[in-house]
Amino acid sequence: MTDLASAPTNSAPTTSAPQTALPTADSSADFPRHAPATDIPFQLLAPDGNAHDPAALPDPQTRLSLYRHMRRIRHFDERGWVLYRTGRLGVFPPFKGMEASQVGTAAALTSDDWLFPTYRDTGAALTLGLPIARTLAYWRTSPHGWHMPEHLKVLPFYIPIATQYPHAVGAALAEQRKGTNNVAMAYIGDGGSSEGDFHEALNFAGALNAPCIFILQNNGWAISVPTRTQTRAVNLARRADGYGIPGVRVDGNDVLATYQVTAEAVARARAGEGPTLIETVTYRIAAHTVADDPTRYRTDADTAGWAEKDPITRLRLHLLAEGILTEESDAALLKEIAEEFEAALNEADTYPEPEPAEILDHVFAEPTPQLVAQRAEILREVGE
Amino acid sequence: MTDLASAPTNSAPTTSAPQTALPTADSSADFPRHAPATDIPFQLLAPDGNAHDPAALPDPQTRLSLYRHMRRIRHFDERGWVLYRTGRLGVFPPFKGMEASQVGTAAALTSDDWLFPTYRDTGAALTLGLPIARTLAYWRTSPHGWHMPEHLKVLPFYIPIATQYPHAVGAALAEQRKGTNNVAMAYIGDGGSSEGDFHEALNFAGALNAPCIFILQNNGWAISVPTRTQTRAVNLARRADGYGIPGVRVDGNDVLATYQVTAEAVARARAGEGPTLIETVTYRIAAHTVADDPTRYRTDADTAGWAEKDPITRLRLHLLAEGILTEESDAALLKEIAEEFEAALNEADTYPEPEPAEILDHVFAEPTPQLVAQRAEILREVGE
Amino acid sequence: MTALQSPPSQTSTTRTMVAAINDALAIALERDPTTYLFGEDVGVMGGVFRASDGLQARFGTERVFDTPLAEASIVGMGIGMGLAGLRPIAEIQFAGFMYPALDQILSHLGRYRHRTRSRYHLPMVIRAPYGGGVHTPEQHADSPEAILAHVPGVKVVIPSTPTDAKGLLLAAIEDPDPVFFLEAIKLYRSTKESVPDGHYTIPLGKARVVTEGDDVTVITYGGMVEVSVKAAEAARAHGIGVEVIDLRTLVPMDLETVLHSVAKTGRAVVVTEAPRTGGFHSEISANIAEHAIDSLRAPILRVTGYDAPYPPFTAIEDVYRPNPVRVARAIRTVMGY
Amino acid sequence: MTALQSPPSQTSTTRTMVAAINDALAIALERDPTTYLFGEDVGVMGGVFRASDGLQARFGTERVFDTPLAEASIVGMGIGMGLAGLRPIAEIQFAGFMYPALDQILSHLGRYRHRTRSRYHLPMVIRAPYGGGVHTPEQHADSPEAILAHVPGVKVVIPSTPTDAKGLLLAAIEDPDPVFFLEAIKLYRSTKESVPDGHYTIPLGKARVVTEGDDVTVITYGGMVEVSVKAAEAARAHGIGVEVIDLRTLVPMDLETVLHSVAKTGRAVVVTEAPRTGGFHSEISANIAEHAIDSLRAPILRVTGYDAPYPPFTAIEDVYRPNPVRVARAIRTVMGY
Ligand SMILES: Cc1ncc(C[n+]2csc(CCOP(=O)(O)OP(=O)(O)O)c2C)c(N)n1
Ligand SMILES: Cc1ncc(C[n+]2csc(CCOP(=O)(O)OP(=O)(O)O)c2C)c(N)n1
Ligand SMILES: [Mg+2]
Ligand SMILES: [Mg+2]
Repeated sequence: MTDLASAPTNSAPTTSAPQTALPTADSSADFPRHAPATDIPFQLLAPDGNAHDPAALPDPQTRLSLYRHMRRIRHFDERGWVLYRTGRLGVFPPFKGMEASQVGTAAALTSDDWLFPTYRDTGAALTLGLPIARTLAYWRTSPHGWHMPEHLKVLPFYIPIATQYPHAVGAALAEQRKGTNNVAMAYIGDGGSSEGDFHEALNFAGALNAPCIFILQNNGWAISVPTRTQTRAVNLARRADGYGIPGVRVDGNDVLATYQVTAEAVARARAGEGPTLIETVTYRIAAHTVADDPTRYRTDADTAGWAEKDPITRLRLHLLAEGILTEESDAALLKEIAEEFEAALNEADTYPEPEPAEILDHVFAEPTPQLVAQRAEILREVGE
Repeated sequence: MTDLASAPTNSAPTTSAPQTALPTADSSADFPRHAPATDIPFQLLAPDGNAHDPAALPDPQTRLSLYRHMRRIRHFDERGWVLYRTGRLGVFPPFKGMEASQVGTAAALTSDDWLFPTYRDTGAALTLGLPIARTLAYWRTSPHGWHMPEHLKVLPFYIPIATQYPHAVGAALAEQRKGTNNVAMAYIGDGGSSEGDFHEALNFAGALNAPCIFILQNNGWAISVPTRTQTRAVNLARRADGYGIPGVRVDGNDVLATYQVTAEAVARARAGEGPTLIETVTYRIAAHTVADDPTRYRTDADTAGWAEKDPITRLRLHLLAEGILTEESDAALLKEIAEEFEAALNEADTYPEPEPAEILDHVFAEPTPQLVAQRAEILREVGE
Repeated sequence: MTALQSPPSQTSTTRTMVAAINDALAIALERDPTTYLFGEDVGVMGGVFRASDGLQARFGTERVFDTPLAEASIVGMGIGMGLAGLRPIAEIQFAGFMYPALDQILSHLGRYRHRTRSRYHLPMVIRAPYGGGVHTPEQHADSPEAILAHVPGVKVVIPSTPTDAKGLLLAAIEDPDPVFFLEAIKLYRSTKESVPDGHYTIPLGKARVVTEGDDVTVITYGGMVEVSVKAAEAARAHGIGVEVIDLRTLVPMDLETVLHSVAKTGRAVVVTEAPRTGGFHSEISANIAEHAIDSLRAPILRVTGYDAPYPPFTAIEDVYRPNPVRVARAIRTVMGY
Repeated sequence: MTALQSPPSQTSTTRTMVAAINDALAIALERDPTTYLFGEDVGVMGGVFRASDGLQARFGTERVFDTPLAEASIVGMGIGMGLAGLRPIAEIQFAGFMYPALDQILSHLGRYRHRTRSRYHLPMVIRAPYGGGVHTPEQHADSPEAILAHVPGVKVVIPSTPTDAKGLLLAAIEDPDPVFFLEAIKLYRSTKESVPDGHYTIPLGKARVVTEGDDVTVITYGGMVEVSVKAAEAARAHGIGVEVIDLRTLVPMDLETVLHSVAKTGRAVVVTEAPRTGGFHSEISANIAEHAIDSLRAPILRVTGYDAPYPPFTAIEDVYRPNPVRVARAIRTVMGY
């Protein structure tokens, strides 16, 4: 995503330019203070595709690239359902409606940066360049899906919630100590932000000035639990203020907005200014996973308003109006995306099944005597 | 402390009167919003003992009672050092300079409320009525110090940091579900507020509207680590905002101020309005524990300014100026306090030593067969 | 088989294990107004396995409620509720997600009675699905019972049948001390049996002899009971009498029943699905080696998971989890010794 | 005794265990610029036991630093640093405060190599003081090694002498996989010995035969080694030859050395200070019962802490922790069997 990473960024008015130092009893503070996140999420494009300030938008090529990524991951999401129903995927947590939240954030990175995605963030990983075939392998629970390509620093999707947050801080700190200007980005959900690891990681990153971007995708639900049961706070970006770091609340269905605030946060991190928390306000339109039945805990009325805020429609309307996209080029794009996907699927189909004893591979660099003996047990058993 | 608990409270301007609802993307919020805590700590008395607004002070009797408590726990602190040095105490974490922080907060409770103190909060427990003899027994590591009196809901001082925070939420929630209007109060330090449990507990309390008061005593140090290394935030009360609950920053060396903001928080909790976070800005003038050598990590210059802000001197000057206290009545008070302490010390000296097999008492209501066998082992051994 | 503790009602209903658990929870909530049920997704949705299906509708949002997503505080809050005289029942969505709560468990759950010299005690139950065999994602198939069993002051119960699940869960809820109640995911719906209606308890700390036999004792619990019983059946076909003991309760362990059987058979095999090193199987084995050495005619074999994480790779996860073939081989080995 | 792995320099210095650890840390920081040291109070203050005394002054605040007070993130951040190619050495102030980090340990520390199929591995060391005997406050004397040893993918090392502490710590730091390094508080300053200067390692996974004997094998580690040796000396006075084996490394365990000794003596006693049920002693015992049953002439006895929290009551804590008298009694029991 180097094309996007270097795109010009306009300053988002809602974010974190240091204020005049607030009066403080503790004059020892070494870092600038930031204004708490506003409640109204930062937005560049209205749902109807109109720009609030056309001059503030990134260049057309960047806009088109963001659109292409959203289309591409939407296609993965749609095919994911089908593949699951036909038994060609093990499980899959869909992200439909959250494309702007995942693309706009991941697109602000380069392949030298770290990405710590949750199970929900297939779209973010694809955006940063994770090959589709390997991504499919992951959701097929094949070991091939867990070995990430050497040219990326994308970690396998994390299942235990919030636990990868401190890892991102450590990776970011390591980059800082090594003197690179690479950053680390970690995703979490509204539910995940209730875990202690979330708090600790933000505080560590602030205290150690680690170049880390924390993306909190507030999609309204943690399985069956709505955000208002999860927390009394209505503005989760405000939590940043408790750690002395900037927090930004952004319209998670506006990819130009998510991209811009993230690019700014990344630029600050690269410049040695430390971490940022970004709350993308979005919605989980689909089920929690392909195996979940959301009618057990919510009604159609809950989701209705959000369908209209579809992030792809919004940017598409804009691009068509601006002439950056035409119906024809859009159709061609979809065709190309579908072809790429089917080719990757074919590739994934060629991955061999794992051998039984692979369950004992990769425990230690050198297998212990115990593991050597246990491997022999397995080989004896499967030999029977 | 029923005398104080019913004392009139004046509204502290810095605290948490609900604002006009802020504009919010999430209109589902059921609870009022609060203004974030200001950086300047709320104060009623200046260090020279002068009241900013004499009309805002509690009645003379309350002021005198708070003074008495501070004097009483300072005496304990001073005697604690001596007893340790003469081998009559096992360990002891002094709290000198933090008397206003502990007395003003604990005095806002009644004996029907819950108190979850850390090892630093001997003063708070004494203020709520924990008998001195039993408190001494605790610091002598006698089992007598761990069995808390039935008429109080004070828990033994907690050593593993921050871990008691969720317990306070649970106790508070239980009171709410039982329909009482009792509250729970839990203490923590600046260091402790970095632990995940702190975050989780505040969020749970907010989400469940538990009547819980969180006292964060920011005394500048976590053993050798200064608060500015602990966190990039300069205003820890702001963290409340991330959970949608009121946060208050108060001068932790002004007992009238700590008492007032706590009494207000307690009143809100009793009225069903939920939790509050109170940061008392104070200082650990003495060593971390009687066994610590602070010269290894700080200089006298670090502590110098704080000696002048002594909370007892401040209130004493005020009470003398107001004629609520005289030099004579002060001397009489000190004498009475010293006598009470020596009587308690004599009582503590009468507590018998524990029996060896007591290490296996109180594991389960009914000892398991394993414990029965292990007890027999012990008795055989000590019989030898 | 241990007798049920209150006379069960005359009637009974065919139930899966998860239905029996649901029934036990409903009975507890009905009988004791101080009982509270909470956790992630337990309220509106009735739990990801539907163990609490319908209970919020029946008992209200105060008694049965969803919490924020934070396991340490689910346990920690429960501890506070227990201190204040309630009977909290917490659900942890999967045993592999109990790890964030281990600090609360190790630092507090088992210590409150001890550190307050019985001024307070914690009548709390923590339920969690555990174990493999159903192709769940990463970390959803862990078996951390050995860790819990090493915590002084807590009990650990793992049922293997619907009837046991109901009776043991009611006993756990009525116990004055903290109890972990681990439920093998594999067993939730795989078998049904006739389960007595109404209230009854099965005492904690009493093992169940599932099959009798004179030649080999197999000691196991939870999801490994059916695996061991299948192996026992296969062995019987070869004339080997296998006594399968379902421990039911790891803490306190019914050592008497184990030793009685080993005294008879002289051979012991222990079976669990947890990783080999440091699993609870070793504790069982060590007890036999300490108390029944003279009876032993063969090594004590352990059939267990391996010293690797439970594999998130569906195609090969069955290699990890002990199956009847592996148990049968161990039985043959000790017979042939 | 296992040979040291790099030829130690000719010189040596009399050191306590904590001084030997400090020396090992300094050598590691000196030799490998990717080595980082951090934790609560390790920087400015040099650690509550002074294990890192002087190291921040020598290597700077980037390499040796104080963290905020949160153990989960101390371990979790270290994991991230390890992913990014550094060699993190984290200190947890007391092993009893490792509990908040258990989620990171169980969910991640041992799984990274496995879940990334060796794309990433974690060359991380987590040091923590453990164990009792010095009248510390509540939860400062815990011995949680059994829990750590049950985590697949991590190693567990517990030294018992200054020379071992230095050589094993350097080996742990140079190991490509995560290693727990538990240091018996009781031993920090209680004994001194001549410790080689400069760099050397002692290989992980090799036990040390401390005393030789033909009658009873005592298997132990860490703070219980000196206790067992005292008991062995007492036994020798009665003509009983006791072979004390210091495991040094719990994972991987040097079973060969243990079995070799038991084959000779026919009697085994295991000694640890952790609670009885589910302690690592049971794992040692189970291995012997599985692999050396024919040699055994007596039950395998366990001398351990009890199934209660380590008592915070100074006057009686010594009842909890095994002492030479208890070990000697177990030795006599297996001899008289
Ligand atoms: C530590 C932990 N606890 C519980 C779970 C089970 N679980 C999986 S997803 C989920 C809800 C997560 O909600 P949120 O963080 O909002 O992310 P979203 O699914 O909405 O993307 C839960 C409870 C888990 N995976 N990890
Ligand atoms: C979980 C845990 N980690 C570490 C410790 C060791 N320790 C005891 S006190 C302390 C510093 C606490 O600082 P703070 O929270 O500011 O409280 P204060 O001592 O200043 O009152 C530390 C690290 C502990 N007791 N518990
Ligand atoms: Mg969500
Ligand atoms: Mg402090």
